[in-house]
Amino acid sequence: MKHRAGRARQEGDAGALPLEKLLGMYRGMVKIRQFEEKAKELFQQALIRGGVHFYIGQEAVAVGACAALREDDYITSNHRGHGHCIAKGGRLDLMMAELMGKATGYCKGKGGSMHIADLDRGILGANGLVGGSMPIAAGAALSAKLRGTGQVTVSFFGDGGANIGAFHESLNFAAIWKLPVVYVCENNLYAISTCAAEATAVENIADRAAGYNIPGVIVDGQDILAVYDAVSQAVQRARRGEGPSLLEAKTYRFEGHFTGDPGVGYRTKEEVEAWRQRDPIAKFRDDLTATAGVDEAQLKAIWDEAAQELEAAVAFAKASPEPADEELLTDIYA
Amino acid sequence: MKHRAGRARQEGDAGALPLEKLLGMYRGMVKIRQFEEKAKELFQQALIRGGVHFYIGQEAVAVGACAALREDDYITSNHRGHGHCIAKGGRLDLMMAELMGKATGYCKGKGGSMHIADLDRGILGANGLVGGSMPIAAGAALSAKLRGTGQVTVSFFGDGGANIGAFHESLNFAAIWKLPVVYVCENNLYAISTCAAEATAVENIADRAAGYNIPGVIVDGQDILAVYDAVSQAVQRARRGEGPSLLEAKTYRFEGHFTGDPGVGYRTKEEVEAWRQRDPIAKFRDDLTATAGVDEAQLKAIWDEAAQELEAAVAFAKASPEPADEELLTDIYA
Amino acid sequence: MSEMTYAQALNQALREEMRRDETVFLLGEDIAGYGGAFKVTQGLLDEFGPERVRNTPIAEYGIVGLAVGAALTGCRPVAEIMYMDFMALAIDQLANQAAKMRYMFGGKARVPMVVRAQEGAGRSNAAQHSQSLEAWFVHIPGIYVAIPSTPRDAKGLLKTAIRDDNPVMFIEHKLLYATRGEVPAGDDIIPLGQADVKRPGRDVTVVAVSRMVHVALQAAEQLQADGVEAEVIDPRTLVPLDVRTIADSVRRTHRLVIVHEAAERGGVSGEIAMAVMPEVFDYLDAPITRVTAPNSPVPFNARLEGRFIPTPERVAAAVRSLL
Amino acid sequence: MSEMTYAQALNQALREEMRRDETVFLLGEDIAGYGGAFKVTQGLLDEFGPERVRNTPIAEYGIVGLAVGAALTGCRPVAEIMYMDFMALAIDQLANQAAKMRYMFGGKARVPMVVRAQEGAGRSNAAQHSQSLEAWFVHIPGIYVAIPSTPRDAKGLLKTAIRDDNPVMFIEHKLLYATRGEVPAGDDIIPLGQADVKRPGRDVTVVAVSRMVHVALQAAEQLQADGVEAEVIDPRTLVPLDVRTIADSVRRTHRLVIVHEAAERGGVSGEIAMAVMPEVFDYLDAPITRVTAPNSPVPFNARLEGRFIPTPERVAAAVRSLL
Ligand SMILES: Cc1ncc(C[n+]2csc(CCOP(=O)(O)OP(=O)(O)O)c2C)c(N)n1
Ligand SMILES: Cc1ncc(C[n+]2csc(CCOP(=O)(O)OP(=O)(O)O)c2C)c(N)n1
Ligand SMILES: [Mg+2]
Ligand SMILES: [Mg+2]
Repeated sequence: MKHRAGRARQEGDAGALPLEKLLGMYRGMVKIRQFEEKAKELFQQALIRGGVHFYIGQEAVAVGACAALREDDYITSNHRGHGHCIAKGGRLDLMMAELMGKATGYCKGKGGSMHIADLDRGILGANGLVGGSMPIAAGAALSAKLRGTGQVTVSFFGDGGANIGAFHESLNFAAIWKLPVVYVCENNLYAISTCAAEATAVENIADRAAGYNIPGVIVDGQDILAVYDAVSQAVQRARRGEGPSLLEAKTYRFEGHFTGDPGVGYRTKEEVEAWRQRDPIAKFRDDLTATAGVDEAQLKAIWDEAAQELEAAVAFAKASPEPADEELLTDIYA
Repeated sequence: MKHRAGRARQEGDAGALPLEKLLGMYRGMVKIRQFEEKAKELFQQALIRGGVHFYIGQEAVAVGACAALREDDYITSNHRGHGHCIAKGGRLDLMMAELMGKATGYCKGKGGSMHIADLDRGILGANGLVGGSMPIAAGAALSAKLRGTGQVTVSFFGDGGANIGAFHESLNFAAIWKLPVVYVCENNLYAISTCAAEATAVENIADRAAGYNIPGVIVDGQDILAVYDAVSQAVQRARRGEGPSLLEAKTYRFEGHFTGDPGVGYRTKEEVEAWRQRDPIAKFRDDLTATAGVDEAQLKAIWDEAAQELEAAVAFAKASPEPADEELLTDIYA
Repeated sequence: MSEMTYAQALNQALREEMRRDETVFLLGEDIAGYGGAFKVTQGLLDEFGPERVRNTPIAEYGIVGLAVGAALTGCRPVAEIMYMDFMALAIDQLANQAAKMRYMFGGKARVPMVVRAQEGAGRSNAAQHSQSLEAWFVHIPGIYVAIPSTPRDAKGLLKTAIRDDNPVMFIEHKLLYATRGEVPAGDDIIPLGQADVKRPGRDVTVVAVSRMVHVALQAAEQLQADGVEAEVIDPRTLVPLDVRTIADSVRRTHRLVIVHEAAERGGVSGEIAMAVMPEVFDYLDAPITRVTAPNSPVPFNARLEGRFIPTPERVAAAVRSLL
Repeated sequence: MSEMTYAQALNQALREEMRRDETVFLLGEDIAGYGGAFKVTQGLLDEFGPERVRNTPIAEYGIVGLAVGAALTGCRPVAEIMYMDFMALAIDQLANQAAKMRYMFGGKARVPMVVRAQEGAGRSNAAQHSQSLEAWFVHIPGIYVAIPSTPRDAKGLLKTAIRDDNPVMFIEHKLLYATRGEVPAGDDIIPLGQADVKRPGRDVTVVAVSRMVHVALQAAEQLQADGVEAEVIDPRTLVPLDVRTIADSVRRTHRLVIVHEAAERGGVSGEIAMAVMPEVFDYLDAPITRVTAPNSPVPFNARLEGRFIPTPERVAAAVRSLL
């Protein structure tokens, strides 16, 4: 049941989606990129502490996938969660305040980058345990099924996460119970310094779908429309009650693994440079201008609006207070 | 790389193996059958306590697989371990004494049925945790590789064990490091009361080999020569340094899951009866007489010898003392 | 009031809560038609159907993980893990996910789930099927730990656990399932954090956990013959721990013996002792003393296993040594 | 003698033991070219090659499980688990397999393996990357638990752990890696079960674990200004625990404070207290007291995290309250 997803539509088909939707997707990617660049800066200024895993270079995956979802659908995420959160509608101000450990942040400053969640928007949380969110996604899907809500869950994980036991148990559960969940592997070729080819016995993660008798689809993770198409199909399938899918988006992180890793040594400069040439935002911009009749001014306006929103978010975060001392001991039990 | 192993040789080919080897294999199956029937009896007499998982009906798998091994090769086993142990050369007297909790048993009576091991014979232990022995098998294979001994490890597990995370991690490890290990799934269609089809997203466990880019082979688990052939090929491959294989033997347990389970309710009488008609010992007996020129008298002699050995083993076990009280606190640390 | 077994009491609790709240559902290995390895879920499939009584693959990590996801999104899952020993495979989902989500998410999550598992030795199940591991769970902030010793407590606490909005590790004991006791009809709820004085006494306080409550009660009988009156307290939940009931008792008796079946080193006796220490130190006439299993795996041989498990005689002897 | 960091001392221990015994090999995530997340294995790939310094997939269960299989068959694996928190994924292989094999197999197995992991808060790594979980391992009969606080102890204990024929859980602390100290040249072996009096004193015994040794030493400085002489004892291994050194001290000082960074409830303070209780009860002038983290997950915010971790001030205050 595996297939490699081509672009489902023809060249020039960016226009096949409503313009508003397309621009919304562009906006999503831009917001992520700007957010991450700003977070990098704030980390260097020591205004953000701990480790931060940047999503730069992978924006097409989160935004393409979440564009295929309803507002009440769920996502689960991993340690590299900012992109997923923003793509699903997470608020920049609450995120930024959280990264800075402020009382106004998504988690009152108690979670930080790796634990941002927005349950009202179906964002079930970033996660510090590789694979940890995979059965949680299946559980959310089971819950939607039991409650009869029609909600679908998308579970983001990395190539590294494809080798942990949780992957296997989760996909098997999802498949036997035909759960409405889409597992989206962001294969960015590395798990920290470890090359996917060194750690993974199979060339394509999607090939593992055969072990669960579910569709396994490979998609170009730098091409947001390809991601959108593939995830849309999987989501529709899930929503029809036909069960889960495994999607693999081939992508790349432009930065190091996290703030403490320069991202070289285990990767050649040439490789990094070649992938930077495949910037998903630049590609989508070209698509939009070439085939959807969008002009540069519109795109510039989106960029500027996003920059303003981000600036306000940073100002909000900076101006926000730290959590009160008592917060150490609240929120442990409901 | 998956294929369904046919009988590799032609009809009448039982004769292709040395007669001594064939009779040794027959002896192995008979010993297991007799041992298990006796253990059942002793359990009913309350001379054996705890839960015992009988291997009756699956004898061709353990014996066929172990016949393909060198004496210094390793096996790992699961909760249903008696057959594996006997097939790899485990001693009936020490096993029986262990089942009875005697000081002379394999584990001084401290392990019982589910923890019998004979490290000198490469028997790395039965195991009470489903999936628990799968990474241990990979570790033993890694050790053999590092020490350069050429030893191969066979890891027995059930259809139920194919759905736990350990399966996935172990096969991936074995494949990326080309470890000399053969994973033998005994698919007896049930995990306690749970039908493999209900719990497993894929029809054949062997299909999962594709996820690790290793051979996946299905074999008739009631046909000892088919098992022997398939395991031999996988062992040779492993010994040549070409890495692991996943074998699936389609088989059936004739008894309940363990001493506390009548084995009906979740299985129809007809199904059990149909499989009992496919008794692996009867089949091999027919093969031997029909094609290897063995006569009934020879087979009867083997049966009788085995019965004598077993009788002696039971007598030894019965006559043996229980462990001394101090044994509670020995063997905790080396 | 009617008499029933501990297993039946648990079964009733599940049945009543499933009737009461349709978001409650069960998952675990062989819990449907087979009724569970210890028959606690027997008959529930018939009443509630396969959507709410779900047989799972053998995948403990997944079982608990799915429960977390379902709990986070509006259901109240009750997961059965067949043997406590197997929680070693799933403790990550309980400790790193379920227990921490509310805190990590700044108070926005509710994770109302129960994980049931049975522990304990005494059935010749050997080292991998006989452990008592409650201490691991006591050390995880963000979950509750219930550990009932009687049918009544089992039913009342399980109902409470299911209704609670937090993850609850619910610990049963394999040798208790067949024990019988009176259980009040209807909604007899037992709150978390309320110890039960199973036997009053003035000379020594014996705090006992799970099946050891019955061992302690037998010891108290033996001691009575010598004119020693032991007060036996069953904490019933280890988190929250009812420090007050224990401390009040010790201030009267001046002696504390703690009994559990888990291995001594790192067992909950240490926590119970330190929890009451600040309140009772000035009243103690003898060292706080523990009667536990030794620091060994659980042996298969029945006689050795009998020596592994604390006995009424050992408890009585410990008490006498303090008088 | 030369000065080096804790990380360098561990690196030396690994290097020396790998030179000494070719059955020693390493496995873990990113330990090869990358040198490990905390750079403990840096340079070892160059000397020993990819067969003995093995990068693994992200599969903690498998990592420890492979180590068990290799240890059982003639190797001495040293597995690195990147964060202690992830041991929740692998504890089954350690507790149910490695720890019990020798016993279950009637004394015939040897399982000489080391699992290294680092724990602790203080780097804003939040709830899933900051726990101190040593108490879980203390409760597993059949393994040893080492938890060094200085470069010298780290090196000497790691060498001992590798040579030992039993599974050893070797616990490092993320904030200690960069700390410096004198380390004797050559084979400076530190035995398991031998506590170290890091500072002698006559007024109170402070037993501190891992990084808390340094916090306790700072507290002792503060107390000295008030004329209070605290004796600071580092057990160095929690299993075996050097009860004698601690008890001897308490019999002199009549007071015991235990300091650890793990959550209070179920932490090792309880075990340490109960282990010495029978020997020191009659000498105690004050309740055994603990200074620990609260019963909460570890918060991300640095100020809250600072309040989570025990401070010298809190230790000193606890001591003063007993005088
Ligand atoms: C269970 C677990 N093991 C190890 C880690 C440490 N770790 C954090 S991210 C990471 C690499 C993850 O790689 P991948 O899944 O490919 O995601 P990517 O970072 O490439 O986005 C590792 C090993 C962890 N967080 N959880
Ligand atoms: C990790 C774990 N989970 C659950 C069990 C309980 N259990 C023992 S055997 C068994 C069924 C195993 O089925 P399978 O692997 O097919 O082997 P079979 O019994 O059919 O030989 C189960 C669920 C266990 N021992 N270990
Ligand atoms: Mg990756
Ligand atoms: Mg089976």
